[in-house]
Amino acid sequence: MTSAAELAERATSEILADLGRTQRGVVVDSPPGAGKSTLVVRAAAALADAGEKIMVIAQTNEQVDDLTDRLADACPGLMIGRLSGSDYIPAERVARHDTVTVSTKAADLAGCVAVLGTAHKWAMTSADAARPWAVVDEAYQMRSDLLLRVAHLFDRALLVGDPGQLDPFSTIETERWTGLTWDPMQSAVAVLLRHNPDIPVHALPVSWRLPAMAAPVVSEAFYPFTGFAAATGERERRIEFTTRPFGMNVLDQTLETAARSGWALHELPARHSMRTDAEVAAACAALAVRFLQRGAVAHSERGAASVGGSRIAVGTAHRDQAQAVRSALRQAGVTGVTVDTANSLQGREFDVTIAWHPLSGRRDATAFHLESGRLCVLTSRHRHACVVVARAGIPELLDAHPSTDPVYLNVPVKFPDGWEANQALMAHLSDYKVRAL
Amino acid sequence: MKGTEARLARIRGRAVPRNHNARTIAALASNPGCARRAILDAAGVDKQRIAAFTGFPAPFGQSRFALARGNAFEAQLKAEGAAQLLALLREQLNLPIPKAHYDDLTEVGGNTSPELRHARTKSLLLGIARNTGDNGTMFDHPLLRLEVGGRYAYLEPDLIAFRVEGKFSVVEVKSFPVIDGQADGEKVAAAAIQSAVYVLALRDLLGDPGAVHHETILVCPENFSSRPVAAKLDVRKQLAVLCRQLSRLARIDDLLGLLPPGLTFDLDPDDAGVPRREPADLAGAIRTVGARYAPECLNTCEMCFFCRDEARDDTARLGKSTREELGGIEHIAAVLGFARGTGAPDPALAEAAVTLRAAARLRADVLGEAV
Amino acid sequence: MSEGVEILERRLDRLRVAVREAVIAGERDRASALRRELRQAEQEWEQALAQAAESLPRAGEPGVSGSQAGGPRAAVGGGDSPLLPLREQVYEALALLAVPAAPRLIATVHEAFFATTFPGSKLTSLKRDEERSFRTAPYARPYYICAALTADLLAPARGLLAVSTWPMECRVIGSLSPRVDFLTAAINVAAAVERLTQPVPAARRLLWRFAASIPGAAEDANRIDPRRVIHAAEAEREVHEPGDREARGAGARRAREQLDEVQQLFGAPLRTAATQAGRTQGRRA
Amino acid sequence: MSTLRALARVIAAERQFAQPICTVRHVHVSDRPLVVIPLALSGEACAPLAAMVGDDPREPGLLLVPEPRDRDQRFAFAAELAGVAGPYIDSYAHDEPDDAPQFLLPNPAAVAFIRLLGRSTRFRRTEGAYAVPAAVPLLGRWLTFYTERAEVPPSSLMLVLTDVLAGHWATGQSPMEDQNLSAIIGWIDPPPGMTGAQAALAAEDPVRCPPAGPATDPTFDNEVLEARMLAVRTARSTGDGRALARATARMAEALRTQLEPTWTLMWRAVDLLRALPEGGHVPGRWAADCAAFGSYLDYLRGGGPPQAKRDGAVSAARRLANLERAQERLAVERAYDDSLIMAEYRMTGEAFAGTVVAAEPDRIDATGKRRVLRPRVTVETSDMVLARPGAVLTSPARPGQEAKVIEVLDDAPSQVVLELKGGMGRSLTPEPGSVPAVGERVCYATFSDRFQPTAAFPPPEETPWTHGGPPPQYVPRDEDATEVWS
Repeated sequence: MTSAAELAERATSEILADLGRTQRGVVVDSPPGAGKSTLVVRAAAALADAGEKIMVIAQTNEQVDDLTDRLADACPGLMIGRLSGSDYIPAERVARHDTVTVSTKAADLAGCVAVLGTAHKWAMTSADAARPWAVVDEAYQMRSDLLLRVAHLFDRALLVGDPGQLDPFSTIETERWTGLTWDPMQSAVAVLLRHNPDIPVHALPVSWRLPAMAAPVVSEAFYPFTGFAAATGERERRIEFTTRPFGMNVLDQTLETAARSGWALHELPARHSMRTDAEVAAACAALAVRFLQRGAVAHSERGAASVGGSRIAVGTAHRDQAQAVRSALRQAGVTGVTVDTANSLQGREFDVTIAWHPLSGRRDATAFHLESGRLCVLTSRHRHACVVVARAGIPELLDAHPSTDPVYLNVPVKFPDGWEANQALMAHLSDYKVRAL
Repeated sequence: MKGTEARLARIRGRAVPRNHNARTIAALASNPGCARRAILDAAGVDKQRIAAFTGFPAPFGQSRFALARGNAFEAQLKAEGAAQLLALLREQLNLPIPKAHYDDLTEVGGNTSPELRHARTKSLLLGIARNTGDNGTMFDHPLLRLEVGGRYAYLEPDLIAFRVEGKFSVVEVKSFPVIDGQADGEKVAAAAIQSAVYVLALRDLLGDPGAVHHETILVCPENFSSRPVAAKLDVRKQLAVLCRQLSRLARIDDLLGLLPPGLTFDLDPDDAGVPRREPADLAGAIRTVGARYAPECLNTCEMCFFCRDEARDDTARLGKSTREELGGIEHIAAVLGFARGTGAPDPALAEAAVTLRAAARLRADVLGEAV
Repeated sequence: MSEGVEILERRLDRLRVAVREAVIAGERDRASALRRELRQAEQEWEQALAQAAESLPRAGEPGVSGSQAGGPRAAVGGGDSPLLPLREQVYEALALLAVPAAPRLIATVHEAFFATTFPGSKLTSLKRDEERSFRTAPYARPYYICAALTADLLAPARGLLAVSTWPMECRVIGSLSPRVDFLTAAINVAAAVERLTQPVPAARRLLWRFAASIPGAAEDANRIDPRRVIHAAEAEREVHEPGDREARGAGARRAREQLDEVQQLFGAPLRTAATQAGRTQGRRA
Repeated sequence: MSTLRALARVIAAERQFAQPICTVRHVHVSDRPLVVIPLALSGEACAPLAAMVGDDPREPGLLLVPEPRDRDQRFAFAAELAGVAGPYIDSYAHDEPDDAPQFLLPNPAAVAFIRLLGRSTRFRRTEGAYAVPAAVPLLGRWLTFYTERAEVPPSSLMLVLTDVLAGHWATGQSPMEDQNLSAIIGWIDPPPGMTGAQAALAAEDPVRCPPAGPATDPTFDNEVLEARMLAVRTARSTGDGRALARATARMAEALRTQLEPTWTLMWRAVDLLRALPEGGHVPGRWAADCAAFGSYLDYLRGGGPPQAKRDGAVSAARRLANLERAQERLAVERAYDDSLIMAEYRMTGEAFAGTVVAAEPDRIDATGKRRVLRPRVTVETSDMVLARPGAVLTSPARPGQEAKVIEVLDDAPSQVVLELKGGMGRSLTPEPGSVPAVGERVCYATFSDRFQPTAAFPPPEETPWTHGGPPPQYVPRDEDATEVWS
């Protein structure tokens, strides 16, 4: 049997080999935690080695800083440029590298072999900053119109991203561009492939992040066609608690279930609620607090480490829900736990995540709340355990959901369907349900 | 199932059961949470009739101009052995030249009985599916059959199934236009789910899901002309939706269990067929089956005016997004009670109460008058 | 305008409203009763109008800001009454096509090449009349307008008319026959267009209808060459002909063996479903 | 939909009358708008049947297509519409116009119809095969220009009255039912003796209240129109001119009964809107509309080709960017103009209103190189405050001034300490009134009406390979000009 590492290595070398052959580019689909950043850094290093000047395009300053830091570590001698906006203050992890030059002007960085910047910054750069190769990170979250603004800067591109996460969106509702191959609202990958169907598409086969309990579930629900496996084995990841509770309240039951199986559904009584359901917000906060109180320790292939606040995240669908959880945490005197919307949690990794189910307490499901990418982000950020918090009644809500979405000609059907993905995940979670009455 | 069938027959009463067709099967997905609709459909009740009888006739009608246009477009495509459709399939879907067979299944030797036509369709298509030779391309008006809630529904499709490379495809002819590559999303959605009904029925007939493409072909007039244009529709999602709804119909017993035992929607006709039942009495019987009204029903369900009237004091009639903003509170009076701070305290709704109170305060603050 | 007419018009308006209300209320019986009343009132109105018109001098036309760009059309049907009986006109068209054809195509062909037209709907009763005539006095006429027969059941093929003097092979329809006949018709129409001494727009429109559905026959309705249509149609027909000939030949043999004289012309009644199914399988095997 | 609007709907349902959701009007209403009510023949892609058009409520102009399936008559209709709309547009066609033609349509379906009418006429040619009058393709371009502007959120060049009314009043019915012009006006301004709810219910009877189109009521089609169309056709085929005129007049009469009620409703809607005070940013947005009108006028005079059938990659991206910016800007302007809209943001914590309880108007910050005027004020509010120290806020009353949050005391009511910068004159003492005084009601929002610059896009001829490469240059084609319209 081939080990996970070998599988991943084989996929990477095939990708790197394709880079040498392609006329136009390569697309790499990367499921959660499959080593996307590692691939970006390796590809960048390989291209630099081959004497190419490259640009790296990421979507946020945070992501650019991460990649800059990792590339500088991986290639100690490489001259690296960090292209930035005028109000950018270099992060410590960028400033500590002697090989990294920070500038707002691409011309200042002309001598650097690799230059990294956000897509928005690159879009404001003139054509003389062009480079033969671009590596685009989080390409499924980049909108087609943004790619249009940077595409004149490179001849060939490696686009890397997670197709299971959220699609880019617009505040404008219009059917004006449906069916056009260059519909500006689709993702950068979609537009590229529709115009260049010969571009090879690879998929990374192994998730280093998701534990063995999570990978098959997430793979089946959100990546039905490509699929992936966990890099670690059945019992390699586990959570233990350094304290024992007096008695066993529902929070502890949920924690124990999550620690034991990697999943828990913390189910509150069925009720139609406001979007900022105070009880759900309180439960999310209380679970996070309880993980900290109980002194959770994560055991993994990396050894044992205490699960501190920075290793826990609470994910929500809406900003006001995140607000509500934050204020509940503030009241409990807890800081350091990441609380954010699915959109903001994309690309991030924690030991434990607590997910406020987007359909909790709702009377009707909307396309927004059913979107498979949202649920996928919320349930695939964890290395050890994911606790889903929801009011009872989601299966019934799904059952009653009308299927009346419009269908547009010449628009590729997107899989998985949000309804199916939700159904699949709820079916799985029903085995790990803890009723919080 | 026997007991269920008897129960449904009693609910329907003496009226002739309404048969399902592709349109009504497709409509199963439009409000699956509505028990009233599920019961009425399962029992084959004529919804239009009972809605009108209770004083809430459905707001649907069809213009003869639209009908005529639809019929003329279909006739034009199918004239002379579907010559125009064949040219289209060749041009846009690369149908090879030798594939030009045309079998008319509209009638069997002048007889149009559904059983006979279905038998003929079945023997012809099965014969062809089992035979590897290229001896069938277009099949005009095949008569298919699908089990819906324990009864067979005959599907009278205005379609031609065509077969190439050993696989059947479903062609759906619609008369709404495709203009510069775009068509009305809702109309395409309706066409897609209807095609999916045919795909399902055709798979059922052939006993082999792999024998029918999940891509169907939609043929519409192009731009402002009556020249046809074809588009492929991937109906995998619609197939999943349909299978789900059909399996729900099979579970109709769960719903029946909740209803009063003697329930019937019979109109109690006299010998001349004139109903003797009091409309108010029928309305009362209908109300014993819970509905899930939403304004979207106004586009899809014959009972919509009845249910809207029933929901006049509910937030449901204000639309889904309004109700969502009101925290899902069901009654208009309750919302206003909370907004004015006069509502009975209900811990389950405490949060909604706080929000509504705040909204009322802001509104009063700006308008200078209490809400 | 006379007072009576106006009163009638108001009554018509009221009735129309009442019909619409009944339709909307789902009261089908009341709607049909009202429609009957409406039709009667309309007739009265027509009569009143005719009387009023006779008693009035020709007045200027009332102005409506309406577009009538087309202007009054050349009279269709009403003006030129047919010179020949309907069956002979149908025969003319069928003889030109030389294949079984649907009423609508027959009417179009006649309009294009013989300059008279009749609604296709008139032909529905023609076949019945012909059958009655044949049963009364077989072969009394030089030809009959008869049915085409389906190759499997030897039943009348839906919506097709043929000529009794054609060979049976020509009147039997297998699954490739509609295409083969379409191509044959195209060839014959093209040949007829070629024979025309002066351009007839209706004939060229008809030819374009055929050509547009034949690969390589023509690109454009305005530049269409009958020779090229014939060439393209023959090329495609060659592909289908062997299979078609076989099916038609087998069908024709069975027709001659199994059917009586009337049935050979007007089709066999339907047998039981069982024999029918067996037959179908036999044909396909 | 915000909670405040949802609440307004509930109140409307209870009181049986529509409730305001704005305190000012957010659209421009012209002194002389052109009302257009199109009707279409059912089942066809774009077959005009009739229209009522005009800029004077006392003079409804009826246009009729006696044989809607006839291509020539369709173009004749387009020419007639151009005969009304053309001179109307021309009356505004000055250099750098300070006013512009405004089209009023009843509902979104009417816009969709007008868009298709523009699409089917703008490519036509005035000579050669299928020639049409010059006014027809010109009308097509204007209709296309106007329907494209109708997609731009802040534009008032083409108003859809159901949408505009629904944007200013909440009814006690659903947004879907608000698409019925007669029903929504019934809720807002019912006839004497009726509640809004009753008027809306009455509006659903297609016999008494003909739909505003473009689709006609099926029972009208089947029971009235079909017979009258047939009568016209029969009269035409018999060549009896008098009978034809009479049949045509009767058909026109039938359609007039379908259009006139909507015509009256349209002008009632105009009156309802005019009665509202205009929002502060409306003239600015109208000026932008006039400029857009002027520049399209110049473009036409310069002989530019008709609008493309579909957007190319670059124009789609550019249009999207413009729409997004315009929408964002409109949202802010509406909140700044309208305290009831601002209340929706106060509800979510993105803005708060309160009273100034303390002020240091002369406060000087001397920590930097230069002494600068940095007054501080403390605002007491019972609104939810989400802004945290460091956030920069703006007040609609003083848009040029930044207010940095220094401290938030989260008691009920909350107190927010703000430090002000800008908009106070050049000296170290603030100009009178530039700093809010103790006791003043103030409102601060987390958003301001200052905006990002427009995004740069490549020219279409440099469309990159990722988006299909440069598109072929548009050359007017025969095919477009002679396209079948039947």
